[in-house]
Amino acid sequence: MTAIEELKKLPSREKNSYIKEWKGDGRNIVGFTCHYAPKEIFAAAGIFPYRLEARGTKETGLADVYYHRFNCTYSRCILQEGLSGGYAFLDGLCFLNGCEQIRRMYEVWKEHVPTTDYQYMITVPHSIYDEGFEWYKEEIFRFKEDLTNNFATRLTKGDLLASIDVYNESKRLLKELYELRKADNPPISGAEAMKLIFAADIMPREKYNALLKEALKEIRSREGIKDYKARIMVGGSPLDDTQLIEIIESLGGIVVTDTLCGGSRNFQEFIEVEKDGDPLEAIARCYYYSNPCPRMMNQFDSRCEYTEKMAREANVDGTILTKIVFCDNHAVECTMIADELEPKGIPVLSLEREHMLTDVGRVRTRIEAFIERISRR
Amino acid sequence: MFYLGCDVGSMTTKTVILGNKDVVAYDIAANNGNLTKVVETSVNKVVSKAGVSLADIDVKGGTGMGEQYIPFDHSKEGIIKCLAVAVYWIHPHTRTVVDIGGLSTSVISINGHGKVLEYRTSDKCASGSGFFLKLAAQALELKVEDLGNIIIPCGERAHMGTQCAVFGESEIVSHINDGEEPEKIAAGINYSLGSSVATMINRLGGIQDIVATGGVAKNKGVLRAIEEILGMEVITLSSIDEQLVGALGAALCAQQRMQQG
Amino acid sequence: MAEYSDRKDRTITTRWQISGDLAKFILNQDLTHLDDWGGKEAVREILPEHFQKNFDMIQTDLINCILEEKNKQTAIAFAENISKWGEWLHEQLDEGKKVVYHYFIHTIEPLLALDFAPICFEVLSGLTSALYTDGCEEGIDAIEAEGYPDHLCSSNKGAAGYLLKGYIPQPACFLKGSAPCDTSNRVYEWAAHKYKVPLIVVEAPYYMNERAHKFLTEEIKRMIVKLEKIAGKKLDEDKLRHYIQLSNEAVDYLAKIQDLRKHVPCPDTGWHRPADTIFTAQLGTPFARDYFKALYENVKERVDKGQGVIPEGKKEIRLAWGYTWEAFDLPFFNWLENKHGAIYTEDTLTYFPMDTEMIDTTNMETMLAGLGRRMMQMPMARQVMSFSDVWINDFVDISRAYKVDALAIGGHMACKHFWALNKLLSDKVKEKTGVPTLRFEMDMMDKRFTSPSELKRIMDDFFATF
Amino acid sequence: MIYVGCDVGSLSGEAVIIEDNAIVVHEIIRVRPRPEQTALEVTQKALTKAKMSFDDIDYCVSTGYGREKIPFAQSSISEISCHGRGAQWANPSVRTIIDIGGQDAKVIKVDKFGYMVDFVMNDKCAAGTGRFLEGMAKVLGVELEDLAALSSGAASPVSLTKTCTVLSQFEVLYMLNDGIDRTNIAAGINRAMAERVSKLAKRVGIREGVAITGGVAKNFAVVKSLSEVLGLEFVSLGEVDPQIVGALGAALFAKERAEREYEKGGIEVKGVNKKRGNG
Repeated sequence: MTAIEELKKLPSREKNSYIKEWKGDGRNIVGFTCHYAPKEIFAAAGIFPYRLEARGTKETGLADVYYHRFNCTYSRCILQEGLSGGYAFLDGLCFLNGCEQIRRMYEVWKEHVPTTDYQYMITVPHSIYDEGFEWYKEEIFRFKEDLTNNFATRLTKGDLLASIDVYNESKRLLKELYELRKADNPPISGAEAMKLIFAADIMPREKYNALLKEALKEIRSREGIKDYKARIMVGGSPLDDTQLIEIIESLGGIVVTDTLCGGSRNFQEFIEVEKDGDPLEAIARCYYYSNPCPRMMNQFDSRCEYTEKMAREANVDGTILTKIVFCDNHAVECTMIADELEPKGIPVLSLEREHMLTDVGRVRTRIEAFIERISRR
Repeated sequence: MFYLGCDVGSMTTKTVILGNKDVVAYDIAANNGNLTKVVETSVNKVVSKAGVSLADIDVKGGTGMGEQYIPFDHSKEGIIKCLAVAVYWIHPHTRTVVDIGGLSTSVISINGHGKVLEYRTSDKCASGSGFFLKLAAQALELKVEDLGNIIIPCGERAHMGTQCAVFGESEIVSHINDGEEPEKIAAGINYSLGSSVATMINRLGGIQDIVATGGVAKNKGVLRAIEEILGMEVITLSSIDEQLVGALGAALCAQQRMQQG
Repeated sequence: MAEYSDRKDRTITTRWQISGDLAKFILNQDLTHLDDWGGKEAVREILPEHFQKNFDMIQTDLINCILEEKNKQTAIAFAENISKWGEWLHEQLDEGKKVVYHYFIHTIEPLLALDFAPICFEVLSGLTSALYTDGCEEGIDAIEAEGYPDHLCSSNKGAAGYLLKGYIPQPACFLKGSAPCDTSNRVYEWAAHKYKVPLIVVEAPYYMNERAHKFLTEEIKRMIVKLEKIAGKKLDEDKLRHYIQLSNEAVDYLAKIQDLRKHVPCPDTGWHRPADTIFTAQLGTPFARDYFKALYENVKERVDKGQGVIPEGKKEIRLAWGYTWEAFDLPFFNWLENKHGAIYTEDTLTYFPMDTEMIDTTNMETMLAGLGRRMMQMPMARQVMSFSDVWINDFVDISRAYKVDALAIGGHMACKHFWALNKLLSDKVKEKTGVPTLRFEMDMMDKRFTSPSELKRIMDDFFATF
Repeated sequence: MIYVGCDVGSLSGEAVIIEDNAIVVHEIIRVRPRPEQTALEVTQKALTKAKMSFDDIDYCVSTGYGREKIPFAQSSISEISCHGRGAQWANPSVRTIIDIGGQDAKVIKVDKFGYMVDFVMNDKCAAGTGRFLEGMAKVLGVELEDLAALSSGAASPVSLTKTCTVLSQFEVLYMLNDGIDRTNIAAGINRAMAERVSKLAKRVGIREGVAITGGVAKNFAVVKSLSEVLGLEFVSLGEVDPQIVGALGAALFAKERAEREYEKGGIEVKGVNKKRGNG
């Protein structure tokens, strides 16, 4: 099996052999929910950080007992996976107060998902400033203590530095992948690329880096995709499934970049530890200051710039910003961004959806029309 | 001694006449046009069936969201209480009542004396209601009654993402267009409705001895789905039409009031 | 008669001011000759011309409600302080003071001490929705027409819409505590961006411990520095002390009232709860103090006479509101009392824990520390911004302390954090106190979501089971 | 050359046949269970009316909700582009199109060539769509097209509190039972419809030259209150039936594509039985 094939099958938990392997060796897997979870620390402590996803979750019946129809289907699907045993393999779970719906899951999960013995919540301030950083830093320090105590692992400065290197390496490789996608004739479709990207957060990183490096070789050797009608960037609410991207590409678009939390926002800045600097602090600094999530206040301009930058660099014809119904953060963000970008000549389709795409017909119509709109320029 | 109970629901009006022991006559009428007329006709039907005249019946109870359209004097009772009282009267072991009606679903937990402990009613949206089944049946060109008899194991059912009465319909149509067999779609519809009801039941919690009432309780497909998910039996009251329970309760409550004076 | 501004950007506040005076006027009339108050025209005739337009906007039931004997006294206090506040605000604006729109979990003593004209953003929607037939729907529709989603909180949507419409003054800045919710954070960010003014964020930490309190106190200091820059002046200690004393008095009355509500029969009527929130957002103003004082005296009097607020001979059903009240139909609470004998003991939105301590005004440090502590205790902030245990414990304490028969949990559509927790809350309360809960969907300030008549039907069904 | 546009919506299906840039005939039918049925029937009807057969068609473009299921169409285009194109052809001054379809309400902006430059659609709810009016008409016991007439001269239109299309029906049922005059209810319904659509319209920002298309455009009461709410006059589509604008647009695209394929020297265009490209 080629590296690409191996990475592409990963997103399905059942097919993810690394989970079994890792557990088989008696090692721990700890889940996490959002951008501000310091993966490097997990890894340095010999723990495999697994980003919670709900790929292909079709029902939310179990979750709806606790959550409500006014909660977004992303959080409900994640909870559904937890309640239905999809995450029984987790030894622990690190929550963050990322948004209203996810932060509350800490409580519900604790009460009703018995398989997870260890839970921790890292709290992140809602704006970016030095005193806020001090708070977050302390949270990270405390988490590191708690995590290592709980799993009785030691964690040296060396471990951290090594872990940081591994993660920086992935960032370099992912950047390279995004570079390739910028070509006029991208050697890889958005859907395929997305699968490779998703794989990063659901398998051990060393192995991932090795596979991705190999995959990149293969991709570079391909000849590019020519017959597309429009280059498209996607952004907005969490997306952990390629279904939407497949729809876009089945309608003649090609997704060449994104501003997704699980996508490009993952690897913008490298963690740099100054000589005899504290690696923990460096980690905290990178997560806190880099690339704000829409939950962060007074950061709209920087998010807007980032969105425009990504769009320009990949020379897109249009941007599709999706908002999951009842996702306040992204719903407002999408509308505000659209108002900024349209006048700058970047067409935006702001598309409401559910996490598990229902009523695909209507979604297709909107996307098709949008592609018809932008492909004529 | 006769007692009359009338339950003016969202889609149908149910009337029963209760003798000393059991129901002696009943009627179920669709709510078309003027509700006051609907009620009148329905009531006239049952009294003549029972061979009495409305004047002879001095105890009359009314309930349902259209209760205000009952044109004669009667004692008003909340639908939740009516359901609890009636189910307890027929089947005292009941601890949980699930009423799936035209527009809304209620889950009621009752104690050993038929008193309501706690309940939840479905939230204001026509999804997951009898109305949804009605539209779905239309889209499949089936009778609602037949829709319920279609039961097939999971894995083979078509998946229904939405229960919005309107978009649900279009999802059904796109299933049809994708060449999905009507049976599988129908089973998918029953299942998705059943699972949303099961969710409501779980939401209330502390469930045992479930009795299902209301028009949708006639849909075996939905009931099987609920059982499949809850892993426990859901029974219906053999001695009375599922739809009449509310009306019966209204009669019983009126009777109680009279006895209490 | 007072001079009413006809400036467009004072549309809303002037409307309140007039309504306040109007209510006072009516309440001071002898209307005994008008047997049935449904005859709105009859009263319309005795009204001075300048009241009539406003009068036609007001919910008829609301006037029916305040004309009931048990409500008159506090209704006057409410009306009076609303109109005084409006008058005061307009004076401030005339003196060229800068408008700060603040979130309702802030106590505004520092803003007052820095000579700002503070307006609580959420109250703009809440009070308007409470007083008028069309509620704050015009504002809500305006912001939704801009493409912003309907699942945002109506308390923010209404006010944001009024900004768009130009019905309220242009802001100098927005002041936003980061907790409890994303919805409000996003709307404030939108507004600050749209009107190109600073958004001052006060980070409310996730914990309820000393570490959090220290941080929050520091945050308040930082907030003051930012505010000083905008105000172009330094914060004066004595001025701050003056306003904090006012808010201390108010909070003291508030706490006393909460305590008195434990009496059986309950001496306090339900429509006060939404009204309270209007004034907890004004703590530091004399108007808040005067309102709560009047409320206290009214309630105390009933306690001394051993009176309740429900009709003679009715059995008292003691309700606690699990989460929020609704604002769009205040008479609804009156209806609950009269029809079902159901009284509104407490809720977790206006609930100040009994141990709420007074702010120590010894020096700047103690005052800021006190402001920090109070902000953590502010209604809703306290329960919602942290882990659920605080909230659950409040539920349990309330259920016990107020001898509650049932919890009516009216879930506000926009409160995603509540919906994520609703089952856990009712389960815990049931488990710990055995109190049953009624949960239903509504929108606190948009009656188009769950209409008053629906609300009443829900209640009728509920009490039928008692 | 004969070009056909076929629009299969969720409520009705339309076919338009054009020749030399002029409409030959058009047909409208209620949808059948399967879109290909609807397409086949409505197109057949149109052809018969025009005394033609399928073999006469040079190029056919399908659009609407069932567009991808039409076997005899060479390609499909979204109804959004088609409505823009059709309306602008019917009246060159058109720059904004409000189309109210069965379960979608759309507002479409076009450039001076009739190409869509922006659009919005109702998202998670069917409120403010043809369904809404249809349901309401049913409850009032009138035909959809009579709803407008019924509402004329209403003294005090009712206000509908529910947004859910289904729940509103029951709200109306109860209004009827409370003896509220049907005229006022009908007027309230049309008003509610107009307000829901106008929310959408305000979102894209309306430009001069606004046309209204789709079946609902025939409800003059909705149109009237919509133009009141938006504060503008709609431009006329002349002879063109507002309900066929989507199909018309499709036919125009068919012409354009056929001609493009000539230039490419591609397939000779008697194309009905050719396999469909992906547009």
